[in-house]
Parts: sequence; structure tokens; C-alpha cells
Amino acid sequence: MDSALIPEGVKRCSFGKFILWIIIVGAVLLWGVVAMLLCWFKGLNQTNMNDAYGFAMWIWADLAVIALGGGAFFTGLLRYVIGKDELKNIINYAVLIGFICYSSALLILAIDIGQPLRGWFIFWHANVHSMLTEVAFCLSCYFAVLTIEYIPLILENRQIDKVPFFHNLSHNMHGIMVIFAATGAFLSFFHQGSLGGTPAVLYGRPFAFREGVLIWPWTFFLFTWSAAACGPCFTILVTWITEKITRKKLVRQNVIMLLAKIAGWMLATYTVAKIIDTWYWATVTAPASGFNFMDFYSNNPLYGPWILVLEIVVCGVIPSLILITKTGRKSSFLLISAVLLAVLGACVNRWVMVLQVMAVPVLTFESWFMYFPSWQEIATTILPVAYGIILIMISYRYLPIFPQEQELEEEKNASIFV
Amino acid sequence: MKEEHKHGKASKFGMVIDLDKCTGCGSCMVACMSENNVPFKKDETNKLDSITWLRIYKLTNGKKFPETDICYIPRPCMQCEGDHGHSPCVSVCPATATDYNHETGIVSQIYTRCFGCRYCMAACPYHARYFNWWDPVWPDGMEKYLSPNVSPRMRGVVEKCSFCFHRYQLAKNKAYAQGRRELKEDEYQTACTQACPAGAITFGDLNNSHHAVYKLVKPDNKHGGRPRNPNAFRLLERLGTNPKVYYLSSREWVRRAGDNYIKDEVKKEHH
Amino acid sequence: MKVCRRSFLSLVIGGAAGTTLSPLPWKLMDDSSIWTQMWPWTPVPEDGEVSYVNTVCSLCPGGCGLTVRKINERAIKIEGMKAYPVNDGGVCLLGLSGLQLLYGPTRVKTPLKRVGARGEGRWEKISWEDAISEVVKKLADLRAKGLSHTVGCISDSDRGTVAHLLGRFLTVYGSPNFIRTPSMQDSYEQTMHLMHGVQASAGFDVENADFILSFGSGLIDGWGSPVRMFKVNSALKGKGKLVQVEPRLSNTAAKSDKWIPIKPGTEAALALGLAHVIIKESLYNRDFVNNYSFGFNDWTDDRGRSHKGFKKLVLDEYGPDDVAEITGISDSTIIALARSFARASKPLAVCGRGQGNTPGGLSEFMAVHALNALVGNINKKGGVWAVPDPDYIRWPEVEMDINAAKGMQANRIDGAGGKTYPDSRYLLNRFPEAVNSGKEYPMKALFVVGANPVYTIPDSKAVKEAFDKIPFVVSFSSYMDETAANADLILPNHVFLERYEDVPMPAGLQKPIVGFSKPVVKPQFNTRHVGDVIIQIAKSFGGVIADAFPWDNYEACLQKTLGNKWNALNKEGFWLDSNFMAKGWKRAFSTPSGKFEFFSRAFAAKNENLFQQFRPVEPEGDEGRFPLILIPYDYMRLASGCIGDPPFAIKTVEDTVLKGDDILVEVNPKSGRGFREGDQAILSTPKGAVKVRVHLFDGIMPGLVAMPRGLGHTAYDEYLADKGINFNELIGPVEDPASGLDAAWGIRAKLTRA
Amino acid sequence: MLPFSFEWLWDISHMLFMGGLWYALTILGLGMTYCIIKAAIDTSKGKGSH
Repeated sequence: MDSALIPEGVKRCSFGKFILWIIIVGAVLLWGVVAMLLCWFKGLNQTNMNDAYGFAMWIWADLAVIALGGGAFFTGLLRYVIGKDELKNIINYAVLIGFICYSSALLILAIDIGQPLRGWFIFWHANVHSMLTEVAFCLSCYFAVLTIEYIPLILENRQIDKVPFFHNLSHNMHGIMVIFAATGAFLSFFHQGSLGGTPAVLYGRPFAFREGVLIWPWTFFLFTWSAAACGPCFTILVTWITEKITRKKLVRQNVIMLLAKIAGWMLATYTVAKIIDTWYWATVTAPASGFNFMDFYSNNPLYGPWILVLEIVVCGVIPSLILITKTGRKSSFLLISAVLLAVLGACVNRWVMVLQVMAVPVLTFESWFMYFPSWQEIATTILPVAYGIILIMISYRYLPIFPQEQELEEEKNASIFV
Repeated sequence: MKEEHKHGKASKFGMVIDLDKCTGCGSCMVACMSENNVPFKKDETNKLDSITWLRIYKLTNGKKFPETDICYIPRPCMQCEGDHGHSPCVSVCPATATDYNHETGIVSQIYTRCFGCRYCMAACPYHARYFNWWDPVWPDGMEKYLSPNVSPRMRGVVEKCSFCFHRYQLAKNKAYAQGRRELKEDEYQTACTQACPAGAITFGDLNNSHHAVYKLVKPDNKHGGRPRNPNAFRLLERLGTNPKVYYLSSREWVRRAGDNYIKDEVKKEHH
Repeated sequence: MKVCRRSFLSLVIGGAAGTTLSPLPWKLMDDSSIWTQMWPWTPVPEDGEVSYVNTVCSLCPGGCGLTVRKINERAIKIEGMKAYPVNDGGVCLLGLSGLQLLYGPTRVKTPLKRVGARGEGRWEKISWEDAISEVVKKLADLRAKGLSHTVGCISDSDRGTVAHLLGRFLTVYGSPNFIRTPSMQDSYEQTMHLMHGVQASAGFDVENADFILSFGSGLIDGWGSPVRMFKVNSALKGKGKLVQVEPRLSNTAAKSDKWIPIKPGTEAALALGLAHVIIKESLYNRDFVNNYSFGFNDWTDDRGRSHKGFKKLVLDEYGPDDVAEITGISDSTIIALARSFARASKPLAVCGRGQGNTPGGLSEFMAVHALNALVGNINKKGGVWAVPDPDYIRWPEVEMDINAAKGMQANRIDGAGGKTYPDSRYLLNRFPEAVNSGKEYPMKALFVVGANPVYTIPDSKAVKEAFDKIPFVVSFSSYMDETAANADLILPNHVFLERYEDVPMPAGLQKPIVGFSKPVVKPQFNTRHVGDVIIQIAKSFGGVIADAFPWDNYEACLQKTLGNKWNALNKEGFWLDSNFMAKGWKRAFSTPSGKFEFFSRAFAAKNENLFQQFRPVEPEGDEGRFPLILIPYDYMRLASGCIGDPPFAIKTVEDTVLKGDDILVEVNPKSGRGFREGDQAILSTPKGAVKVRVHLFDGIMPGLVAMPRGLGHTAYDEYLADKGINFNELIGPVEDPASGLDAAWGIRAKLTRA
Repeated sequence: MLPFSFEWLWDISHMLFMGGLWYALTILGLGMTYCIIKAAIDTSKGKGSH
């Protein structure tokens, strides 16, 4: 039964080993589920959030996974709309990673809200002026797009594909994938941007507040941009990790190179824009509210200028330089270091825009608010990681995620025999 | 200005708190809690999960003994007007659970609509919004004192000071029943104003030049209600939130503590 | 197989699609959110008819008028009564929390009889009849053995019908041991007695004063009638000045026009130093001093001995540099203060530390009052008035039998009115020691009414020990407070919102007012009015004891007593003698000289050196072992009297006062070296050692540690119990040599790492 | 979300926002409907059988 489901021409580990790993990761997943149920049944008092930290680790996790899931929309845009054909060899995996990221984001949101059963009010009683409304709408719609993009992949399972209807459906969906991808890109642009707008419209929070154009603060564009830059980096990183674990080459290096190069240029331009934004904010926007630049980076046990250096120089400038140079991309070590840094950069950026925003005192007679998540928060944040690993394991085992896997395998075998 | 409100123009209810008179006694806090069915729990010493619609902050001037000075600042919801009702919290609420009432200038909160995303709390620089981390529990028998005018909130929603909006509604109903459209100044007063033993709180319509609040601060309603009384100030004036809660203090350090200033900046007193 | 799978898949997918498209999920979604909007465990208060009832608060000596909003039979909100002469609409947070006391979990719901060990918390519910007959049996037994004087009663007040009923019962039963809980009222009464020669309370016409000089009185921290004082403080802004002399930046100090930090315990020296400057610069009121005072100049007593007059004494001993040395206040400040005080048109000097919960040294009160005399601000607008008790309680004299007469001849257990302290009326601070040492006689039974001595009296350990020695303790408390928890029998009184009661004379008022408490709601539990219980106990005795109580019940007694005032009180909520004026200087003083006496002749003979060589009341403890001094501070948000903080009130307490269950003590960063904000520490005094946290505060004089009063309850509910430390555990009484009253203002202490 | 929920206003914000939303939803809906119907037709024509 198991072997009948595995795609033709590829090798997978034994079913027993597979199940063993599923159980191990499943245990972590279960831990997360317990924490999730505690939050749902006992309420958010299970967390270490408080009235100063209404937004905390979960919102950071949300923003981070959505940024990293941005690889799906951007790769899709490049592949289907712009026509970078080589990327068809990685698009499936990008879609899968995106699907995991977005479903995780939705799940975390469902835990994070105080009244999960009323969550749908965000749609029904929508306030169109709220960035969060836009996020919710675009996020769910884009999740629908990802599902639509993921379905054909499921339908390509050896057994399902045998059903003519499913075969046809998959074929037809591939046929008009460009429309879905374009819609997805449109939606992503807005929700990534809206997530950027989420902190930046808070004009009562000078650390987060940014000026902008029309209704969109500058971070609206910066977030979209950084998602487009760091999302593909995450795809590359996960692909690399998968290759290491499976001890196989799954995607040809030229495909990775192309994606890395594009991501590199995105990251480079993003970093420049981010530097300009930071400079303007530090010298014009924040002082207008009476804040010195160092007010945001002193008198507290954690946040210092180092975090800015980490985000912009270490995780922005350095990976950009590596990725836009051919030598940098060619070195496997540098490439992986660069994508890792870029991913870290996106995470740090989202952290700063959520948690540091909450930490900075605005009233002169308050001091910094410090917070450490409870185990329930940590467990529910790790839950999606476990879920993602399991979904990847299953998808990799039973679905033809990597179109080049078979030929790469054959080549490898051939080379051994030469 | 004067003519406008005479013809039934919208009100803009606001509060003036005289910090020279405020003794930090806490009556306003308790008046608010008992008026608005605010719950309590065993340990309320973590002020970051303790629901106090009106919280009194204790400020010090930071000087050494015996130059030290302290001042209390009661902080209800500021009912920010922002820019034409674009208060920091209202525009961010995704479910329209909080709203700026243009008739009164009061920021409302609909508990049954709120689904607890807490975006409004992140938006509020005054920490005036509180989340119900727990189900409210009253010891057996104590639910007898709960007022039917304000519904007790359930776990998982945000709540905040409403300037005792139910009192406005009750006063309005009474006035309508008597065939009046306008409320007299003393007909609508918040619970904290009423209880303050020092008489430090004044409440009324900032659009009405006959009201005490207007006379006390002389708001420049063309510029977001900036106070023209040199002893009056608002918290975080520079953010443009345009609060409707004003403070009076004769002490410079207290007025300066109301806002942030960049290094070496001299406070520009409003003329 | 193939078909099977196919149909299965179709079924699943089709089913899912079908369900999604049907109204079912939408309906479920809607219903579940409606359910969250009216969770059955979130209460929905019942609506109904609104009504308002006026009454008077007796939770503290302030006596404010209250208006209670009701919905049907439920009281839902307490507000201040508009136009009430004490508080005019304002109300303090304790009064506002009153409904939490009424409906709260700390109520004693029915008479209880102890079954476990004392304080163990095991009780048996008994009927009122059994409870009363138990008391009567015990008392009759003692009386039969000629031990009626070993029965005592501790009460928070000696005014009003309830206190009079208690006193009357003790008298006719045969015990002199009615003891009022201590406060600054004791010192002020004695000051009035010695300097004015009258039995009266000190009333302060603060509304009309334009310069208030406070020697550590927490004028806006709960001193006097708190709400009235808040109003005065607000009215003073721009009109007058308030100068606060105190070692710690209290709220009063912060709100004053000038805060003068002083070495604690040296306030009397400062008062005399100010007198020095006023006399030296001839700034005193000549008319008053020359014509209406005695002892200003040197004088000779009946036996022909000459005495230094007040003038010579202060001129000799209290020059500004001497006083600067004692008090730590610069001589220029002293001189300037004396001048501005004397030159003000209505200067007023007041004392009584913090909320005035401890009596304090008599020399201090007399020195401060002498300042008022110097500026002639006595029984005058804006000054200190001697206010006699309203005399509406005119019951027939009791007829005593031989047992009663014999019992009444015994010495008071606390020594008040005896040889050593003839001018003192009540000395509860001496009670624990007297009981523990057994020097006088053993106490056999004790009633506690409206008081919580186990919590409020200094040296908790000794108090507890004394209680353990008394075999029969009856508490009349409405709440399970510390004293009730350590009693043998609890006969729960109605709370103030359920009962009729006259509430005479709010603390510090210059006009006699009688407030009127009336039931706002029906009694919620099986409780009885303490007045009714006393009458019932008396009636059970029969004979002369029963005869002394000719009323059917308390309400009848009250109505009869108030006579024609009853109707007015019922309607207005208060009775105010609006014609009352303090007596003019000619008739004001009933001293032997008929004048204001800087020195009471009889008193001076015994206390020659009262002012002569100023010696501050030394705090207990050895300076070497205890380098710091612990002082208490009072704070509006913490009720430190017999009522503990209800949940709302404790919720307002800052996290720099209480964090979790830990109390924070204030220390100047200079004295608190090595401690960071919030650090745990051990605070020890000669009386004991406790765990505290440190709050570094620049507003307190280096060398001191300040601890708030009102925490550290062991009884009451989970919202109050076991939070912080009771200051009384760390301090013991220090007997004032002149009055026997507790003069302790602090105790030596040490702060070490936890 | 729908014109009959009471927050709805016929203003520019709603038209742009909800317009964008419904536009995207329509595309996705129509796209999927097309695929499914076409797949059904294709299947009935016998395509895709192995």
C-alpha cells in the first residue's frame, strides 16, 4: 500500500523509519496541541502576555512565517507571470512551504485572539480602515490561492492521478495557474504590505510609526519587499536542509542560483530602502514626537543599537553582497550563510516591529516593558514547525514535489557507475 | 464657536483634572470600578494585568532628598479625537468593535463585538485599554451589587473607560422625556468626577464655552483642542492624538512630564 | 478496489462540499459566537426600579453622608451625599467600596461559637438565643463570684447610643473597664482638658484658616474627616498656605506649599522653637496672652514655689540654633516659618501623625497647641475650637446594686484615671501588659465592639498573648477580622448599611453634627444589631440591670433618645447645631485660673520638666544594633483601622507598596545602599523580624525606613489576607510619661539582605 | 463584508477595499469552477484514462 503511493522512479526510506520520525515529530506537535487547547479552554491567561504586551511572540511568529512564506508568491510571480521557466523546478516546494507558513499563521491567529469563536467578525463586521482587516482578508484569500496551487500537487499522487477526473482537474488547474498566481501575487502584495502597515500606522507609538504615501506607510512597501527578498531565501534554505536530510540533490544548482540572484538583488535594494527609511525615521519622524534616537535603544536590559546593526548590516548588507556576487553564490557555504542571514534578518525585523514596539515606553513616567513568553506560547509557536515538518515529510514521500529529483538521481547513479 | 453649539451642534465631552488638587487618594478609581462592574481578582499587584479603567500614576521629579517631589496623574481613557475622530485605537479595530461617536466625542467599546485581537491596545500609547485575561468572578453573593447599566465583560475581550457613557444615555432619555434636547452641565457627569473628594475633576462639553471645562482650559478647537491655558496640558500632545482629558498643574516639571522632548529642547509653552 | 476508492473519495469530497454549502456551518458559527456573548458564567445584572437611600458612613471616624443607588432590593452603588455638611458629594475609596463589605465573603453570617482551638477557624453555628444565654450565663457567673470588674469592653467609640448602651451595661453590671481604642483624639482631649479645662474634642476650623502648619498630620492622607480635609486642601489653593513638617514626603507634604523635613520625634522642639521666635519678635497676640492666659510669665504656685513661665522657658531653652540642632531644620527656616505663621491672618497649627491613629506624646500636642494660643487663634474663626460632645443622650441615671457599686470601685485594668495618669480616660496601649503581667487582676471576659484590637494595637505578639489569657472573648464584629477570629463567640452586628445608628461628631469638625445611619437594605444574613443584643442581654439578667434598659429594642431606644430630632434625622440624614459658636475667650476656659493655661497648675507640679528640657520620645532599641529607624506611614488607599481594605481598595494599591504578597518599605537610596529597587530584605526591630522588599524613594529622610499601615491582615478574605506585614508586629507602645498614652512614633530597625 | 451588514457604507474606502476583495474572490471562484467543469467534461470525453 505504502509503496504504491510513492511517486514512480524515486527512492524513499522504509515505512517503519518514516513512521518513527512521524511519531517523534508528532510528539512535539502534540505538546503544541495541548498548549493550544489550554489557551482555548482556559483563555489567554495561559500566556505571559499582558496589557502592555497585547501583541507578543505569536504576532511576531505570525509576521515572520508570513514573510518567509512570501517565497511562494514571489516565486509564483516569477515563474508564471514573469516567465522564469527554470523556477518550475522549485515552485512546488515553494508552494508547499508557503502553504505551511500560511496555514500556521492562520492557526496562530486563531489561538491568539481572545474570542476564537468570534474570529469571523473580522470579515463580517469588517472595518476597512484597519490594516488588520486587510491582512485577514488577503491572508485568507491568499491561503485559498495556495490551497489551489497545492491541490494539483496532491492530485499528482500516483494513485489519485489514476482517477481521470482528478487527472483532468490537475491538468486544467495547471493550465490557468497563471491567473491564480497573478491573483496570489496581488493579494500577497497587499497583505504583506498591510502587515508592514500594522505597526507603522500606530501613530501613538513613535517607535513604530512611519510616514508614507496616501494611506500606506513606507513599511507597507518595505514589508512586501523584504518578504519578496527573504521568502525565496527561506525556500532555498529549506530546500538545502531537505537535501541534507534526504542526502540527495533535489533541485539543480542553476535553479537555486537564479532564485538566489533575484533574491539577492531584492534584498540589496530592500536594505538600501530600509537604511533610508531608518535614517528618515530616526532624524525626522521620531524627533517630531519628542524622541531621541537613543531613547529607543537605551535604559533597558535587552534592546540596544546592536539590534539595528544585526538587522541592517549583518542580516541585510552582508547577505546582499554575497547574493549579488557570482562568487558569493557559487560558494555553497557563503550561499547558505547568506540565505540564513537573510531569513534571520526578516525575523529580526518582524521582532523589532512587534515586540520592541511594545517594549518602548511612550509615557514619560513609564519604563520599558520586558516580557518572556510562557511555555504555552513557546509550545504553540513550535507547533507549526512540527506540523510543517510532518507535512513536508508526507508530501515529499508521496507527492512529486521535486520534478528534477528522478533525473538528478539517475545522473548521480550514472556518475557512480562511470 | 459659541453660536455653533447653541444650535444643537455636536458635543465634545472632556475632562479637566487639576493635579494641584489631586491627592492620589484613589476614590476615582474605586468609583469607576463600582460604577462599571469592573472585576477584581486575588492578586492585583501586577499592574499589567489589573483592569483599572482609570489608573493613577505616581510621578517623581527625580531629584534627591529633600528636593524630591511627587505628583499623581489619574489616567482615564483619553477619548482621543486624533484627526477628526481618527483616534489611534478606533481606526485599527478590524471588527468595528470600537467607534468614535461624533455626537459626543466618546470612544465606545462593544464587548460583544470585540474578538480580542488587542490591536487597539497596541495602538494606545496611554495603556488605557485592558484585556480580560480571565473570566470575571465575583465571590458568592457579591454579584448582587452589579449594576444593570453596564454589562459585565466576558473573558477574552478588551474594555476601557467610556466616560460613563450609560450615564449620558440615561440623562439623555430623561431629558427627552421632559421634552428637552440639550443636557444641562450637571446632568451628565462621570462617576469619577462625582466621587472625587478633592473636587479635582471637572467634566463637561469642550464645545460649550459656558461649561467649566471650556473655561478652565480654553481649548483651541480649531487646532485639535490644544489648551490655551498655560497651566493646562495633555499627555503626549505631540503625537497628535488630541486627547479630551486635560491636566492642570502649576508645577513646570509636572507639565513637562506630560510629553517627550528631544535633548536640550526647551518646552514651548502654548501662548 | 478501484471503484471502491473512487466512490469513497467522491463521498468524502462531495459530502464536505455539500456540508460547506449548506447553512449548517454558518448556523453553527453564528450560534457559537452568540453563546460566547452570553456565557452562562458571566453574570447579567437584573434590571429594575431605581431608588436612592441616604445614610451616613461609619467605616471611619469621618462620618460622611452617603447616597446609595438601589435596583429593586439590591444596593448597587455608593455615592457621596450632595450638600452633606461633612463631605458634600465627595467620598473616599473605603466608603465607595462599602457594598463589597455588605455583600462580601468576609461577613459573619450567623452567631458562631468556637469549637477548635482559639484562632483555629473552626466554628459551630448557633442560634441567637443560645448565644445570648451563653453570654448571660458567663457574666452572671462572674458577677456572682464578685468578679464583675474583670469583664471589659473595647469599643472604637465612646459616643453615640451604642457606645452609651455598652457603657451603661458595664456600669450597671459593675465593671469600670470600658476602653476606647486609642487615637490622637485621646491626646487632643487631654490637651483640651489641661489647657482649656474642659472635656471636649478639638475642632479645627480649617475652612477659614489661611495658614495651616501641620506637624506631620496627614491632612490629605486620612487625618480627621478625610473627605472634608481633601476639600479644604483644594479650597486652600491660591487662598492660603499649607506647610508640612514631616520626615517623609507624604502626599500631604507633596501637596503642601512647603515641605520641611524634620528629624522624627522632634516636632515639639520645633513648635517651641517657633514660639521662641514669635515671643522674641513680639509677634504674639497680646490681647489673648495678656488677658486670657496663665503661665506665660513666671508664676508661683499655692505652696509658694516659683515656676518658670512659658515665655522664659522657650526664650532660655529654644533658641533657633538649639532647635536647629535638635530638629535638623536650619535656623533661618525656623525663623522664616515662625514669622510667616504669626503674620498670617488665620494661622492654625495641627498635629497628630499621619491619620492620627496613635495618640502621640502629650508634650508635642501641648507645644503645638501653645502656638495656636500665642497667635490667639483659639475658639475663633479659622482656629482651634473646643467642641463639647452633643448632649442629646439624656437617659435616667442608672440605679446600681451593691455588686455593681463594688465592681465600679475597682481600679481600671489599664490604669487610666488612676494615680499615675489621673487625666487619662482610656489607655488601651497598657492593656496587654496589664493582662499579661496580671498585676491588677486577671481579666475574665472581654467584649469587642466595632474594634479590631488584635490587629490595630501595637506589639501584636503581646496583644495576642493577652487575648489568650482572657478565657471568654466575645466579638460583635460583622466581619471575620483578626479579633473575631480569636474570639470564643461571635455575635455578628449588622453592617452599617443594614442598621440604624447615630453617628455623632465626625473627627476634627468644629461644629457638633450628629449623622444618621439608616438601613439601606434589609439585613442580608442572620445578624443582629449590637444595640439590640446588649438590651437583650441586660433584660435576661432581670433586676436592676434590666431596669436600666427600659426600651423594647434598639430602634425604640434610638427614637426615644433622639426625640424630636428623629424626624429631621430621618429626612435630612444629619442634625447640625447651626447656632453653635465656640465660647468666647471670657467664658471658654474652666481651668483653675479661668484662663488658657500654658501650664496646668496641678499638672505642672508633677510634670515640671514637660517643656523644660526637651527630650524626644526615644524610639525603642539600641542604635548600635539597629542603625535605622522604622516609621509607619498612612495612605488613603489602605484602611488601617478596624476595617480592612475591601477588594476594590486593595486593587488600587501601587506596586511600590505591595507586590504579590510582599510589602515594600521605603528607604532613601543613601540608606539603602546595596539594595536595588524591589530587592528582598529582612527588616528587624526589637519586636521581630519580617521579610520585606525595598522601594528606593528619594522622598524619605536618610536613616529611616517607612512602612505603610493597613497590610498584613491574617483574617478577612483571600483578597486581603496574608498580603504584606502588619506594622504593629514590629513596634511596641512607648508610654508617654505625662499621659500614659502611646507616644511611639517609630522604632529602631535594621535592614539586611534576605 | 456584505452591503447588508450594518457597518457598510457606500463610500470610497468600502468600494475600493471590498471591490478588490470581491474581485479577487470572483477570479478564484470562477477559475476553480472553470477547472472543475472542464475536468468533468474532459472526463466524460474519456480523457485522462490510463
